[in-house]
Amino acid sequence: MQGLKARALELLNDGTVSRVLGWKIGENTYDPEPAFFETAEAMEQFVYNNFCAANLSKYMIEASKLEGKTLVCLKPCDSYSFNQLLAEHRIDREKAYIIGVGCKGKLSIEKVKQSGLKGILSVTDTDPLKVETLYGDAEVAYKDAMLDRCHVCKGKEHVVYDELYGESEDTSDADRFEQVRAIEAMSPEEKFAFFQAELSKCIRCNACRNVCPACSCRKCVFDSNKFDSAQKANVDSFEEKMFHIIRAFHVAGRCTDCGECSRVCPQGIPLHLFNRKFIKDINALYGEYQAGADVDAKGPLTSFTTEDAEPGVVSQGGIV
Amino acid sequence: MSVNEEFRPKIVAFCCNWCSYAGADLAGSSRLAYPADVKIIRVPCSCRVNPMFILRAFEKGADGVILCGCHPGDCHYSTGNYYTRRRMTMLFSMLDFIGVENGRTRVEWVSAAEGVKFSTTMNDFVAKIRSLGKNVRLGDLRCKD
Amino acid sequence: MKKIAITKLNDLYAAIAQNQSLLLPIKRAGQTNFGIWTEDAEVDLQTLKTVKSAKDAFFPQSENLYTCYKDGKKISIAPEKLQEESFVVFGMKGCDVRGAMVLDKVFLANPVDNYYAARREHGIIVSLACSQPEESCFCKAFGIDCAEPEGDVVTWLTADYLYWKPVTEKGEALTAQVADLLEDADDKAVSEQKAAIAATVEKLPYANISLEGWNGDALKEKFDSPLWEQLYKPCLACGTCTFVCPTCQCYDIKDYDTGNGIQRYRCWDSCMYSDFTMMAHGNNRNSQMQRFRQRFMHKLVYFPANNDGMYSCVGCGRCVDKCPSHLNILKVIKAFGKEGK
Amino acid sequence: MQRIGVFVCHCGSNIAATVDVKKVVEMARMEPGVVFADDYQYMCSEAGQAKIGAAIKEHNLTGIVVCSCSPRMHETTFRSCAKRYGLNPYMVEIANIREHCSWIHKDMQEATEKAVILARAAIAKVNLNAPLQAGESRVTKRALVIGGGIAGIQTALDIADAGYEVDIVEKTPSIGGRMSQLDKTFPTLDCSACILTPKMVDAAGHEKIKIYTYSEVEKVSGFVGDFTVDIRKKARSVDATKCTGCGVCQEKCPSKKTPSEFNRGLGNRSAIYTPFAQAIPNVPVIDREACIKFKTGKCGVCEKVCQAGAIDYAQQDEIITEKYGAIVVATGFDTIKLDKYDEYAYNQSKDVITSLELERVMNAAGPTKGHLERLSDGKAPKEIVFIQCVGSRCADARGKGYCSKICCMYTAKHAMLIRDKYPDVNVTVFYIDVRTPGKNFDEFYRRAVEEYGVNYIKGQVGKVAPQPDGSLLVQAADLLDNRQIKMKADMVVLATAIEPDPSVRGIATMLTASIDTNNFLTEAHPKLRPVESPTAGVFLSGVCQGPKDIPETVAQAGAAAVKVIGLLAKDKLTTNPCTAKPDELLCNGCGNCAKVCPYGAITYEVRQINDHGIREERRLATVNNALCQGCGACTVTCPSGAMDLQGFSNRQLIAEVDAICR
Repeated sequence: MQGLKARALELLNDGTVSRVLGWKIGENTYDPEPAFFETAEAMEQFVYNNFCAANLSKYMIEASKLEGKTLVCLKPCDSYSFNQLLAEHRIDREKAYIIGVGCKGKLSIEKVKQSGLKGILSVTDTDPLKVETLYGDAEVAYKDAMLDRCHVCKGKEHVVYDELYGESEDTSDADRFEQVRAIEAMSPEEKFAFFQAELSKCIRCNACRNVCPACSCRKCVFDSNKFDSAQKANVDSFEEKMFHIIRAFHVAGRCTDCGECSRVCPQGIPLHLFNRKFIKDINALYGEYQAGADVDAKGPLTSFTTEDAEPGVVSQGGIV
Repeated sequence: MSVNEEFRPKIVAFCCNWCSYAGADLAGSSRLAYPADVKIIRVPCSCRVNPMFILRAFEKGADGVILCGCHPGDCHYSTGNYYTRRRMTMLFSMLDFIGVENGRTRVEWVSAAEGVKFSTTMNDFVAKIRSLGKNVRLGDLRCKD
Repeated sequence: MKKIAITKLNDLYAAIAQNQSLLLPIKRAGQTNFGIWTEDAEVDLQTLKTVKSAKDAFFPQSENLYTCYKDGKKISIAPEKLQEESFVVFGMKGCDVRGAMVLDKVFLANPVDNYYAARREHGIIVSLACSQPEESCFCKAFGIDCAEPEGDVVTWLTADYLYWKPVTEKGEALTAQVADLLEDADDKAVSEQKAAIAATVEKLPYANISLEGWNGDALKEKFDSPLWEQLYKPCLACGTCTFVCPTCQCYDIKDYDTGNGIQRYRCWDSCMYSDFTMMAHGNNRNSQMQRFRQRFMHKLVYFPANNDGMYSCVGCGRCVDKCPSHLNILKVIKAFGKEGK
Repeated sequence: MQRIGVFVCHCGSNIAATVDVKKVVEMARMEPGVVFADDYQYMCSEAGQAKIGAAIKEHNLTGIVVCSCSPRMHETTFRSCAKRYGLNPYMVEIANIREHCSWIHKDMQEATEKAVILARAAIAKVNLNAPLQAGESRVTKRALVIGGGIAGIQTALDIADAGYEVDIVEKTPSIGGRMSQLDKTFPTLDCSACILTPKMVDAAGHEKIKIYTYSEVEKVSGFVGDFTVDIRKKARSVDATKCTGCGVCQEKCPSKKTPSEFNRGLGNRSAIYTPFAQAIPNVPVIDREACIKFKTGKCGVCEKVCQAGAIDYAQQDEIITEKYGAIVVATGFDTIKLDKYDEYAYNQSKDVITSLELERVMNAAGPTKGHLERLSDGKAPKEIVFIQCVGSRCADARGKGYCSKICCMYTAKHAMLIRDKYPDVNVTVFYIDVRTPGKNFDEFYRRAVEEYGVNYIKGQVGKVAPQPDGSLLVQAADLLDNRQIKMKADMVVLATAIEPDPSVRGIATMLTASIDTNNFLTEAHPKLRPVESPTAGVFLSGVCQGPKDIPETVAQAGAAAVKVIGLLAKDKLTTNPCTAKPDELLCNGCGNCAKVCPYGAITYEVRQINDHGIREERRLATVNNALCQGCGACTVTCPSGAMDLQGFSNRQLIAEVDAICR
């Protein structure tokens, strides 16, 4: 971390970049916040630890409007989001200086809490995590505290960067589509009950949307009057369904599966399932596709072949 | 609704202007009947149909939504229905994924010459929706009273 | 002081629910939120903080105000029925109960909000002491005693018993309804728990955070501080903090076309949203910095200015736990503290 | 708020017999925005339109809904009507209560309820309509005709005679098409070449006509009035400016084993060839697949014998880019493949031939020099069987559902000609029906039966079996006498179904012209606009639109020419105003809309904008209204809803959905 900080400072000081987009030390190890640093003094608060989970690529939309280059720290999976934003002209490559930072799987304080620990006073980002709580000390294995998305890691390679710093590790140890398959295997009634229970928790806080690098619309369709769809009321279960289906549809073929939506949901809704279902379908029907892997790739929903499957495939045994 | 009363579904059919709407016209001029439950909305091309329109129909009380366009390869705009095909496959798959009965939505390609197909398609679709019954999984309860 | 064995809690819920609806923390799909009790509900009193506060009980996330019906070209209006039956909110923590009092300042002041007032009138609060406060709790800073919360009935949960103490007339009446299930108890176990809680609270990292400088008179210096420009940056402009907050009370009024008429409803809104208070000319706060600043200025400056110094934060710490960017009111308070203002 | 008038048409009894029009009027009055509603016998009539006009004036209407027949029928009528009375034509919506309602429902209550809902949807839509202004685009005064058969030639001549430039693109080395392969024509029995050749010469000599033979349309962009077309002029390997057409090269060419396309493969041609003697241009091409020089590098005989020095082995394909105001498709037909008709033994016996092959056999310039003989052994046939409807009027997927229209007549012609020239030959025709509607057609057929003694049997042939003695055993059913027939024949002629030339699919795709399931190009209206494609600026001539004989083809060719002339006579065209329109405050500039636009109508530019006080430069989508055809593909790709389609806007369509689901 010190080396990364020093390098960033060097680039800031020699004028290569006008600011650094990274993480600022929080109240504790586990709550670093995304931050812009413009001075050496500010850089004192720069931190990069295993709790730095936030995908910073979306902040580059605003940073691209600023004078000078922004040094941005991207983890391997974040670099896919960056590329996708680049492909959609939402950010300016010339305005970014990318340090591809090493990632060995990111930790989540929620996961630590789910292990039953309460009143956490401090925690380390080591393996195992040493946790000090109001009600006693404990240890949690690194893998157990890792974000769900890191168990289906896209790999340790950055798809775009100017320079690399630190080692990465492919932390995948689970089948990316296992949950999707489990739901596909359910009866319609079970599926409906599952999603009804999950989506009824939704409070329409829009955290999933606002954190999503693919949801980069200046004005979301759910905030505009274009479709009479600007609803904030969760009076009826339909609204959540509409919101999440359309959101998933709008990012279909564009979602890099960065997992930020599920990470930030205050109600713990496994929102990535929607996106991953689309990814699985796209892979099955239109060929393997990873959004953000190639800036020049044609998106699966903005291209076609004359031999594509008919929509009826869904009712004829589903897409497998 | 009393049990004796026959279930009359609300069905929205989006038809592209060049093929399917004309196919529906041909069904009409050939006097090929299909249930009055089907109401047609004319769109220039099937690719004009936004998934939001389909969800909107369900929200407001539709029991089934069918989308008809030119046969792949015959699109008046040459490629519109190819996009439709991918989009709707994705949408239908998602509806299936969240537990909506998958017969409630359908895409059929009906040419201007296929009045018979239009009529049989609609008869078949209405029968399917009647067998599925009222849409309860994808509707806004506020619209149900 | 009464008590009931925790093995019999279901009987207690059933008895309460027999006479009125009962809201309490229920775990569904892995998360605990207030919900209406049913036989098969998974009641969860162990989770300290429900994701959403108990605010919905009195000020639902969305509620109908009235309905317009159309008959030909004639339009008739049917007002929404106000709450008429009593209901019980069980398991509210001290912070949430205080949250309701903050809302009272807004909705019960003239002009009185009838919808809210009816719910407050018919709602019976059975509060629950926080046996195990957590690190993000700082209710003490707002003078709240989580060991003995306010409410119509106050309860304490120990390993074996739920201790029950009616405080108000409403509380006494509810106690009478379930008297058969309750047995008399002494204060000993409760006193012990209270002492233990007090000791834990002292160890909480933010329990004694200083609010010095935050008051109704601080408008000018705080508003123009350059700190906001740094603080807001990571804000995603989502509404998580406002929607989990027990005191945020901003709402929007909208119309829903049911096909047979129009339902006019109100729903929570968030000052973090870009379309909040959007008007024809645009928005009076058109940058996220301004929106971000608004939320904290409102809680710590404008609200006390209008309500005899009462903050509209109760230190529940939900926003601290839930902010996707790890931003929160504590960081704001501390940032200004560092500046010595 | 709109002031809407609703006009419910009885359509005589077409609507009123099934729909309670008064009830529709009454219910329409209840709808928001409606200030006037009335019904009338025939809204499309002059009196009906006057009624609409009077209401527009009297009630200050801002929009109208006509509940009538399909908008495909009379939308234009009512839009013009509105315009005449001072209302923007795009403030008109049609509720289709005839084709979609009264004609398909029997129960009056049910049909009325549905008509009310359809009216409601149209009213909901028109409430959100906005006046649209058609733009203008220029007209290039030049036409392109794709296909150089009789249809294309006639269309080109008519256009050229009116004084407009016209180019013909023909994919084979000569113009002339199918008609040039025919021997005689019915019902007059005049020689096909005698009436076609002068037209070919006229076309070739016309100062306004340019002919590109051995050429294909490669790419089409643009739109009505302003098409840009790339024509690939395939390398002929012969310099047309030098060639004198002497024919020595063809005589001397050592490679003479290539089946002649012109003779339907019944004879051979040389590698350097003109398809037939009267070919225009009379300039040979080298078939590079067959040419020894091209295959082995050795030979070069043609180059040596050509005194004009016209042979050019190095010639390359050439791409010619030209602008046109109108395009006529005249791609004609071919006979279907008979692979799926094994029962007729077409692939097993040389003596089973198609009617088009018989034309070549009967023709003096054909493979048998006009002598009727069996192709297997050259013997004169004594017994000839004609089988009708081979692949036409076919119920299964092997053939075509339609009637090929020309077979009954050409079979009568063939039968008559054979009986006339070879009175000793027995001719039997197996038919399903004999269809002879046309001037002098039935008389012609009756002469074949009555004067020439052709034996017509109503019945389907089940099998043609080649026998060891070289004859063909024909098994058939006589449906009138209800008996099985087994007869020996020396030759069997199949009246093979015709289908659009396969090249039409690619051409239709390039032109974005719609095509039906049989690959016939779709007309804009089957009765009222039969020579126009629904794609503006594209016209149809000849069999590419549907089966037809020569006089019909020529008539349609003339009609298409008139339409083209009508278009080219204009200096400016008004464009469809129902185009995509981006909201600059919502546009992300992400580029996805352009990816799905089939017309390349969307581009991006960086513009300064003021978004509620926020001033910044943004990359924004821009739609070229002249290119946009209004499909709406972009609108769904746009996640923010910035891209909308005028006339079919998101809110309009949602309003229709809502009105229907209410």
